[in-house]
Amino acid sequence: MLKALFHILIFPGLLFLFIFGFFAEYVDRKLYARFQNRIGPPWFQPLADFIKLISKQEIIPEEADSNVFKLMPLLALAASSVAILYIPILGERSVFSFNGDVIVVLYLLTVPTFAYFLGGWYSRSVYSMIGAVRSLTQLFAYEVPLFLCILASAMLADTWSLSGIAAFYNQHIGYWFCNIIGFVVALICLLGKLEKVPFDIPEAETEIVAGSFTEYNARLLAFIRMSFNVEMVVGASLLAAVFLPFGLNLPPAAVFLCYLIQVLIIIAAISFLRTLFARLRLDQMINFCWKYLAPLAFLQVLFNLTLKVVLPR
Amino acid sequence: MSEEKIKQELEDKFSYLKDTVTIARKGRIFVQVPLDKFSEVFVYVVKQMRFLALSAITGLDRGDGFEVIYHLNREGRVLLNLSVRLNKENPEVNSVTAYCPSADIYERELMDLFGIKVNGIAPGHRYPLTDDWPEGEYPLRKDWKGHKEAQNA
Amino acid sequence: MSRPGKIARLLIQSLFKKPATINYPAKRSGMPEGFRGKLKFNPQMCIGCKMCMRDCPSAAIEIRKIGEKQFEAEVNLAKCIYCGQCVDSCLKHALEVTAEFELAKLDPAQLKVILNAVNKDNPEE
Amino acid sequence: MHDLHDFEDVKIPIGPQHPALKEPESFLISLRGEKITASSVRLGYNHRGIEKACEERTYTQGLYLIERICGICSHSHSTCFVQAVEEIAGIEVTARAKYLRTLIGELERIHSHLLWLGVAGHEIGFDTLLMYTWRDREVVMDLLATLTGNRVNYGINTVGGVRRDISSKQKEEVLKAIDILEERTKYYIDLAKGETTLIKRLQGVGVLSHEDAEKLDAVGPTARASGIERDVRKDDPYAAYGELDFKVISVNSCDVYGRTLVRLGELMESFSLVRQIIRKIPDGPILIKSSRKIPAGEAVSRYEAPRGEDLHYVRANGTEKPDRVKVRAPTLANIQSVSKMLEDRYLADMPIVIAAIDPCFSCTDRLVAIHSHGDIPRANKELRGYALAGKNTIVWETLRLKGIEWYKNRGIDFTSLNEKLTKLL
Repeated sequence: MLKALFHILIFPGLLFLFIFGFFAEYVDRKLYARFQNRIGPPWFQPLADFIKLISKQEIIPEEADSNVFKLMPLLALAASSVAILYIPILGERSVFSFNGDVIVVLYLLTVPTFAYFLGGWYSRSVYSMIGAVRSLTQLFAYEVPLFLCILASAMLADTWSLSGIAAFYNQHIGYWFCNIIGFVVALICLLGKLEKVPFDIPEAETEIVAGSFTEYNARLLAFIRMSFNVEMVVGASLLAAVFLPFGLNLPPAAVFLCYLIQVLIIIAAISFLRTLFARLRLDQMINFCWKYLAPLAFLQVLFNLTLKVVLPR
Repeated sequence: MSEEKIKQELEDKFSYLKDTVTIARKGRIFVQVPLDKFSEVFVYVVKQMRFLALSAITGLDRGDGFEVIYHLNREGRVLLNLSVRLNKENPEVNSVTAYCPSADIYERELMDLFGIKVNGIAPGHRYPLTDDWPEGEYPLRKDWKGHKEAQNA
Repeated sequence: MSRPGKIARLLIQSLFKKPATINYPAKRSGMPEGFRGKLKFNPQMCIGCKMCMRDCPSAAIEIRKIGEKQFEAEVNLAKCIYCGQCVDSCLKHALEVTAEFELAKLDPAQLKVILNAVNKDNPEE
Repeated sequence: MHDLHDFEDVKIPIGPQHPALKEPESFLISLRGEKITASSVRLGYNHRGIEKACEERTYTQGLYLIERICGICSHSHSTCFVQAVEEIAGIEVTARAKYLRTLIGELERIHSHLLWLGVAGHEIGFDTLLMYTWRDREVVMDLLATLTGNRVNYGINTVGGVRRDISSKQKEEVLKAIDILEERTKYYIDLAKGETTLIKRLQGVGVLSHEDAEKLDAVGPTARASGIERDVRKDDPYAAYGELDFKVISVNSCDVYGRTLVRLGELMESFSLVRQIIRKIPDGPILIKSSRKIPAGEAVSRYEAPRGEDLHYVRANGTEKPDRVKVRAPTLANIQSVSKMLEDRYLADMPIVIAAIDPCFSCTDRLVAIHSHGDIPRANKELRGYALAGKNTIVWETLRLKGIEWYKNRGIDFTSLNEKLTKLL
């Protein structure tokens, strides 16, 4: 029991996610600033923002349904932190793993988006309703390609458990290259899930104030920003586990270092893409996803299927 | 179409404008128009003489009455200023939004700041004063020195 | 032909270039020397004609007589718009403009500054 | 249960306080899904009574007030006003003063267009463009600070001429700065032509056809992007524009993308204009002494501000205070065409369409409740002014104390810190 508590609270659980989440946000904001030729925030900025938000006075909108309004940020934070337990961080074995935990992790990563939708819809302000509806429509655009890419590499590894996938790719390094399309498409879809610039339509600051988070403030806003950080860490480590399975059988310290490096590479890629593009309109984003990302994902699935038949076991 | 030709054409077309057309400098013509003949002159100037662009409408409080100046220009080169005098008691002028739709916001400004009644203007937000501005107070009139209650407060 | 991400090369370059911004309170870039900042007053030259008070657009300067041929200038830094009109209107060049622009104070009373730069080097306020 | 068909349009108030609009104006947008079905504009939030105030100030004081109508195009308003006053007084400004005014006018156009380019980038979510354009804008801002003594409100104009001269060292600085800016603007031009996401967000957005622009009297880049070749510098030359040669940039793509290209083209024109001015500036005095009283008369002066044609009407009555000052800022003329541009666009396009006319509402509105003089003790006039407005406005000090007290009954006591702070300062 104690070991499980340790896993949930300390190592791959909340404490690790909080610290790594803040660090990931710092790296993201610092790189974003350096790409724009600016100095960027000091290392403790995310922590300082969190503490400032926690100490602020909390205001709940009158017409908002206060229970739903208060519950949603916590639900989002809980869902995204639980997903880390199924992702292999130290070596090939994740904390809990069973055949099929890929689906669970992907499902847990979708729960926050629904939480933001409900939070936005129930805060009854015009801006947050529009923002909430937008985050749902955007969900349908990037969800399908993301699932297809991850399931494609699962199909090649012939197992539905993340640890199994990581182990398979660790033994057959050569197969890694055939998943390169899937990796790129999944990275772009992760941008959509984390609502980063080309797809940050729900939270479009210049159109609808702050989208579904317009009415959130103080503690609740702190939890929402924390759940975004955790989602970034979880999404990045999911992609790292599925698509970048290097050095899993080295001594534990080296493995953890490899994991950190992989996640930071993915976060650097995210912040580079975030600096690169202008925000797309919702209709442009949807037909971009269905015209380019979904076909590429299907191509990846077909490629993996043919590969599975051709290659010896 | 130089200023002299414009002046000549105006004076031929409207006899009562005989001595009121003055050319201040290159590209500036000032015309005094009697109130009752105003719409006739205005339509002629906009339609026939192609002064299509209405740059602005200026309101003036001359102490003994009001004056409204319509600044019209043609392809930006020559600026024709038609000015019309209104009496002090109930200053009234017809809206020109039928010929220049952009005049709408300038006329609202006349109504708010001078209290000049513009008949024929479409209903809409008032500009530039706030909705809770006390009735009957027109800031740009010479006799307006501040809010009534400020005086006796 | 247009392609997405055309700005990529510039981003990579600026990753290795020195950032264009500085940490302001720690490092200060200062203003060019012709900058119009806080006023400087030289009581010897002033003859108390109050031309500057008349021309000041925001009634920020006040000249007071404190003795025989002795005047002091009180400038309200909050009201002053740093346009330098008083410097031009002063016939005796008693007023000058310095480049000092960081004049914020917490207590508004301290914004009313009495300038009587008795001698050039230490204008005590 | 009413079916979806007659689902009444959602009405969204945008502004007067809204992150997209740096300025206070309010649009009421009615939406069906993502499509804008109707929009109406409400202005007047930032009206500061400059026209009435000018009537109570002398010409020299009024000049500094007129200059502060707008933070970005301050030189446009002050030059326009001064030219009208000089026309009434019959003062012929020296050639060197005219060239200096044109120089500062063009430098202001450069910094205003660069600023707009950054804001446009921000409105479509392309913050990188904002950061880079505003970094390059610092070059021209520092240049203006050295030439005129202030980054924004230059105060270079006065009735009868200009207050500061330009030294030869400063001329080199200007030429060096222009070379840097030209090279940066060339980069932005081929970026605007090449970056797909930028083009996708700007093309076909906020369409204003040639006839509509003509009918609604659009001015400046908004009109020139719809194919109307109208520029006050060419049609009704003032200051030194008569002796300088430059092209009027106009495109007939009638959309926000066209306005971007027009503004970028004008940037390039301004660089060549500044070089011509530095080359051809004659020597001679820069100021003519003129009496403080301006003879009776009236004049209308026009100026090509970065946003369009700016018109000032001044009437003098022989005293040293103007009898009437009328300012029609370019944005007031362009605002009529915004609701035309917004028709059946997406909500996402709304900020960039409004930003495309580069609205400067501090120019457009110029009146607010005026403190009346008379018996109110001069000392707390500001407080009286606020009380007049009828709203019980919180004074800054009470807000601070309220904050400290709020934290105190949550167990965090700042009072000792507060004493230390006030002692310190």
